[in-house]
Amino acid sequence: MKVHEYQAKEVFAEFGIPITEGGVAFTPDEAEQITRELGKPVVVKAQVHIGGRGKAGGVKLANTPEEAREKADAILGMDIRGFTVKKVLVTEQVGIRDEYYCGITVDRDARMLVLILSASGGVDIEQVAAETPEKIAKIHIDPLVGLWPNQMRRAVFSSGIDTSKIKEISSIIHKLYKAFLARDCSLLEINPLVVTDDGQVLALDAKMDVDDNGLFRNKDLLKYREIGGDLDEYEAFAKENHVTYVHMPPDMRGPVGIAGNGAGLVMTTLDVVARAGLKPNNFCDIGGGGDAEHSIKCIETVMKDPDVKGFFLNVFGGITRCDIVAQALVDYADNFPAGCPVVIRLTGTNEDIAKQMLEETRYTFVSTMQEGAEKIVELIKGLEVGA
Amino acid sequence: MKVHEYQAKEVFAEFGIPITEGGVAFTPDEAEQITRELGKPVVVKAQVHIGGRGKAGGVKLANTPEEAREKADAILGMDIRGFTVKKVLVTEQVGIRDEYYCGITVDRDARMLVLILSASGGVDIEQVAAETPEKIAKIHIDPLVGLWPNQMRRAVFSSGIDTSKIKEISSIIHKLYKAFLARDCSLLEINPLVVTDDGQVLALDAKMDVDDNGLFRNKDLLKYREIGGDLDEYEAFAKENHVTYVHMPPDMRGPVGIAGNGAGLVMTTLDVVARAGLKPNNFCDIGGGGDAEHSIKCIETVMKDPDVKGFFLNVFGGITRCDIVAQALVDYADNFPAGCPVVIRLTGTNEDIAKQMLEETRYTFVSTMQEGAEKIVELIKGLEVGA
Amino acid sequence: MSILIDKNSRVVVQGITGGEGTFHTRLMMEYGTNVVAGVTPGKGGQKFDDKVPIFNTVLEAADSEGADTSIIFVPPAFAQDAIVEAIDVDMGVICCITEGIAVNDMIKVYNYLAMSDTVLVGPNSPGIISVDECKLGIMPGQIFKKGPVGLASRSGTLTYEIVDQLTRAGIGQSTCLGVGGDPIIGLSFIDLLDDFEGDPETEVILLVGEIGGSDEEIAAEHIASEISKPVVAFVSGRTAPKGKRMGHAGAIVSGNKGTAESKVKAFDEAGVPVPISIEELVEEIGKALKK
Amino acid sequence: MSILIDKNSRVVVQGITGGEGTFHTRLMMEYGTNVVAGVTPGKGGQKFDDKVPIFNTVLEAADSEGADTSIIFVPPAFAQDAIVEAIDVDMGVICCITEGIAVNDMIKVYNYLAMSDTVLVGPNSPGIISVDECKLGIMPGQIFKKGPVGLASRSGTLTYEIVDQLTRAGIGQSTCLGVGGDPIIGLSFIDLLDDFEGDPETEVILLVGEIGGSDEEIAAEHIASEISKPVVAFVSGRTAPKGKRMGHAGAIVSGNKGTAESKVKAFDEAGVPVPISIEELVEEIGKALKK
Repeated sequence: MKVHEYQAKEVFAEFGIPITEGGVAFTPDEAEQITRELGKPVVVKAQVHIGGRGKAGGVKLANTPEEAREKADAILGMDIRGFTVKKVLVTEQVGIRDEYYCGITVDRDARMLVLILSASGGVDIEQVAAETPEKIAKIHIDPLVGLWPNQMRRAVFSSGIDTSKIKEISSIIHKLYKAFLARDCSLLEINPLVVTDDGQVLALDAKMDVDDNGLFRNKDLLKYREIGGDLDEYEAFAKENHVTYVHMPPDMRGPVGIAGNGAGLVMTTLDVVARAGLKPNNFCDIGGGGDAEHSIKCIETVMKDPDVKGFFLNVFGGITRCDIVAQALVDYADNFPAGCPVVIRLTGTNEDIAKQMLEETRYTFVSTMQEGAEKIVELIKGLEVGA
Repeated sequence: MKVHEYQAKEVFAEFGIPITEGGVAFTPDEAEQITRELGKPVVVKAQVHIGGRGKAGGVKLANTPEEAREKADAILGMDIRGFTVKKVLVTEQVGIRDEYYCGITVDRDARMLVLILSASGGVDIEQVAAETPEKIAKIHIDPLVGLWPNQMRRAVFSSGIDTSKIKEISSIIHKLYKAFLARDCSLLEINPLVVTDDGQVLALDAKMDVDDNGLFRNKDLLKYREIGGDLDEYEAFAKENHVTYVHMPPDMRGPVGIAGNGAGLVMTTLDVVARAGLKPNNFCDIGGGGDAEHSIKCIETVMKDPDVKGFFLNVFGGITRCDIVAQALVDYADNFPAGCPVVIRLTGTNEDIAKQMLEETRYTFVSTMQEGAEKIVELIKGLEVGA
Repeated sequence: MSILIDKNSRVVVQGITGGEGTFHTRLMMEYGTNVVAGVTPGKGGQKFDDKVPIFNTVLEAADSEGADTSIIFVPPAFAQDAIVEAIDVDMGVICCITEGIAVNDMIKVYNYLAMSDTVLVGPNSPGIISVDECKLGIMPGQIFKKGPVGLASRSGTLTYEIVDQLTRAGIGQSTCLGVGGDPIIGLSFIDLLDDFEGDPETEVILLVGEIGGSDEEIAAEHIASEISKPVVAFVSGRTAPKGKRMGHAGAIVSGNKGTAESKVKAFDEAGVPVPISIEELVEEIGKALKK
Repeated sequence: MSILIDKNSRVVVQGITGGEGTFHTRLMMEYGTNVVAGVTPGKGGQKFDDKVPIFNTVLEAADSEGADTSIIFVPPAFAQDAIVEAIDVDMGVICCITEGIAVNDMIKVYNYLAMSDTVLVGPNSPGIISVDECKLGIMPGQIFKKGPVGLASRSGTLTYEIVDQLTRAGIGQSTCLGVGGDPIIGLSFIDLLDDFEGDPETEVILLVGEIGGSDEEIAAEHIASEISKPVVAFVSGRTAPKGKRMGHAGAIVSGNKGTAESKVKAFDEAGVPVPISIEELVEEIGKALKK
């Protein structure tokens, strides 16, 4: 689960990580009001679940409350890489002397958390990492003993950071680590971590991803869950209905709607369909243990985007009960648009019953994934010729 | 540092371990008042830093406020194995169905904490441990991963405890472990941990020893430090003056006052003196790095008990500066009682200067520990003959 | 022969009385798995299906029934503890089916596990099957056929699909297992390559990978230097969108690894064929077996 | 020869600029110890006494000066971290002088240490000395004399006293060390017995124990079965009052171990002489050497 900068900063505040004063505004009025209360020049920052907002014009300075209103007005409603800005963070400007990078995330290969610290903070940190990796201190944290002061010292002394701030920075790192564990994060990042003109160390930005599997320990974070926040309308619909669905990014998107059971099988189905000649529009994992109702929701989700011109269902049963999936296909039959090709591959437990149930439908049946992929592509292409 | 039952229960309450209601009373009036407020029959329990108070009559039941006053009056001022009772805990009576033992301490050999749980709670737990060790569940806690629910289950299922209370007991164990670590304990014990007639699980008694070396993290516990609490007047004087001093128990106590540098050397000095024919009265480790002022306090402490008839100082200098110790001996010279034998063994850094400084004193000098032990015994015995 | 488990494995089922535990224990026993004990705290002394004794702790199951292999069906919030319990009792193999364990919990378990001699498959694994000997998992037993292919996969249903096609093509399997779909797992490809290399029954090794992580890249390097048996690989997700980025930190930690291109390239460089469809995969394995 | 340290040991002093660190580093260097680096965070780049380079981290000291042996003088609240830092840099030997480390901190360090190849002497140790080769500690160097006695002790000044009398009697020492006076320590008697057993220079092993704990009892058992060289032991505290009891738990955990009687009895049973005075001790060692 992604959370917004202002929400991550609430968590920072809870753990004592120093942040700038400010508040979140949903309207230009609110932005003006917050700026007036602060009594200081501010930054107005778009709160969207996508990077690159700065370059897209989603971050603007304002010196007066009136100016803050103007800037908020400009930013709110703005489209940033497909996401509409619905709120802005209004927070005090500070004079920046140094910009550092500080983050903790999971290193899958090391099976540990890794602390990353660099004197080269800001938006170009990835380039720094790629070109001059020696400027980035990476410290692995053994979960059995936790993060030690000597590790923080090693990070600070080898990262090029102003070592006169070691106490403040170690304290922030320590709190960041505590927050990471307590809140079951998968990413917690301060970029930039700044030293201000008057020597304060502050988290000027905040990025936080929470492990969905840790939310049972962090029920209070559920208030940050935002359907529609980092999802488009189709994905949001899927989430609401507990459907595992991904809408392909616009540049990769085609006309084929795809569902199947199991992530690996579905991803392979995508690959096979793509190789057969058409791009998938989306994909959906219907899982193993659901009821017909759930399968119907899955089909509905896959078909929701009007650009979907045909549907390919690929189920290799194993333990999945084919009759339940068949029931969903029967129930949903009338909801497919007229003429929409539907290709079904359905094998596994109760396959025979399923076939009987589907005898009367107009679906196209295939026996392998490969055959199904070729068929759906052929049928959709036929539509285009016919149209 | 030992803390009283009522203080340990304050810590229990802080961590959510269920205890009985009550309060501490310094006077019979207060005991009556607490009982009145509770509105229930109570137990009046002596708060002293020594075991066996129950058998000594330091725990009494009282059904009314008036009775509580009487019982408190009987207990306050009582002498329990050398300790005067200065306060009592007044706490509600409960009907007891089962009495368990639950404790956490350090297992030096295993280099781990150990959780101890038994269905055979109460005062005879040590006998149970010695005679039927299978009735005691011991679970070592790996500090790198902490205490796991499966370990608590193993403890409960193998300890003979009523397993229908596993949830409550696991919760108490977990809190006890958290408290142990957070408060840097060396012992945290609930004996008995009871199941009441109405099915509640409660800590009926509490014993807590705090690691002095962990107090820097637990400054708030310093309020429990009680000079005179588990020390006699001589030991209390030593503590006040930061002198490392032990008064021998009455049954082992003799006329020889002993000081030296280093615990091992001083303990050996005791052994040698005892073998030479007289019991030590006490011993004091003057340490290595102190000034003359500190050495004077050490001598003063050793000489404080009027039963001390002679003084043996055994310093093997190594790095200890003999001239500093000599200065203390010079300054203190006039304070030794007339005729009191003083035997000095002093070798190490600046030994020659020290000898010069002490030339004019009437002390007896020896060159080895063995010689010194024999000398002080001879001189003290001579006093007795002369007297 | 086979790897990890065989007909001598004495299996304890942790969470035997739960819904999934009950269902799959029956299927495992039908397959012939030697389930000697179950564990459900509080139900010690009862019997599962009037046959399998249930204990309160894994320790009792091990002491009383000699269990040496564990399969875990307990819910995610309790799975970390269940794995640790099995490690502490020195199980030889633990297979964790549970899906949804928090990453930070698994990081701790992994590093604790590393101090022991126990091996862990999963979590979020469909299980392990040593064909005709022991099924420790939730895969459909009937699609497998005894034979020379050792299969390690990151996926469940895709594996069934591949196994089904292998079996239909007359190609049998020695041991098949799903390493688990979570970011932090116990055994990974590299460990299993060594196991299969040492298993006389296995003639060809099949790795079924997917995008994300860098287990495939690490495995490819290992194959080039350490594995003498023929290896064939499959990579699913060539068409899938890149996962959501994990901030800057993700890029700093993983660089370009994790993409389908990176994985296919690594296998190519190690001389491992990476067919693009399952049909071609089966063909490639057939060829490798004939060599 | 000697154990743990010798003239090739490259020593880093953690806490070199503190009062104790400064004082004893000078004394160690006077003795001939090869102090190659110091560590004081924030003072990296400076030099100690214009000679020894100071670094911010132990890692830098190891990388830059090849330090393989560490001595720790930092205050108790920071000592746990200092030990872990030295372990993480794979020091061969760490000697921790610091007194007053919390027990729970040391329990954690001990178990972390157990996963590494590093050995720790202390904490609350007076140090280690391999006579005429390397002094890593705070003991007075002048009382030692090169020779055949290997000495491990739980005490500081008592050891000096014993060594002084040995030296006066013309009996020299190979390596002498204080294992540390705290309840939880790194190397204990049992480890050092094995080290001395394997050291060609050591002919007689002397253990100086005291009341509390059960290291002596464990060592006695080990001597009986594993040690071929003559061992002589000393136990101080025969007359001392029993320590304050650690509740019931203490009794349950340690039973009767820890008393002087228990220790002397254990040594007796292992055939190890336990003289009652230092004079007799020196005599006994003289006899053992003549055998």
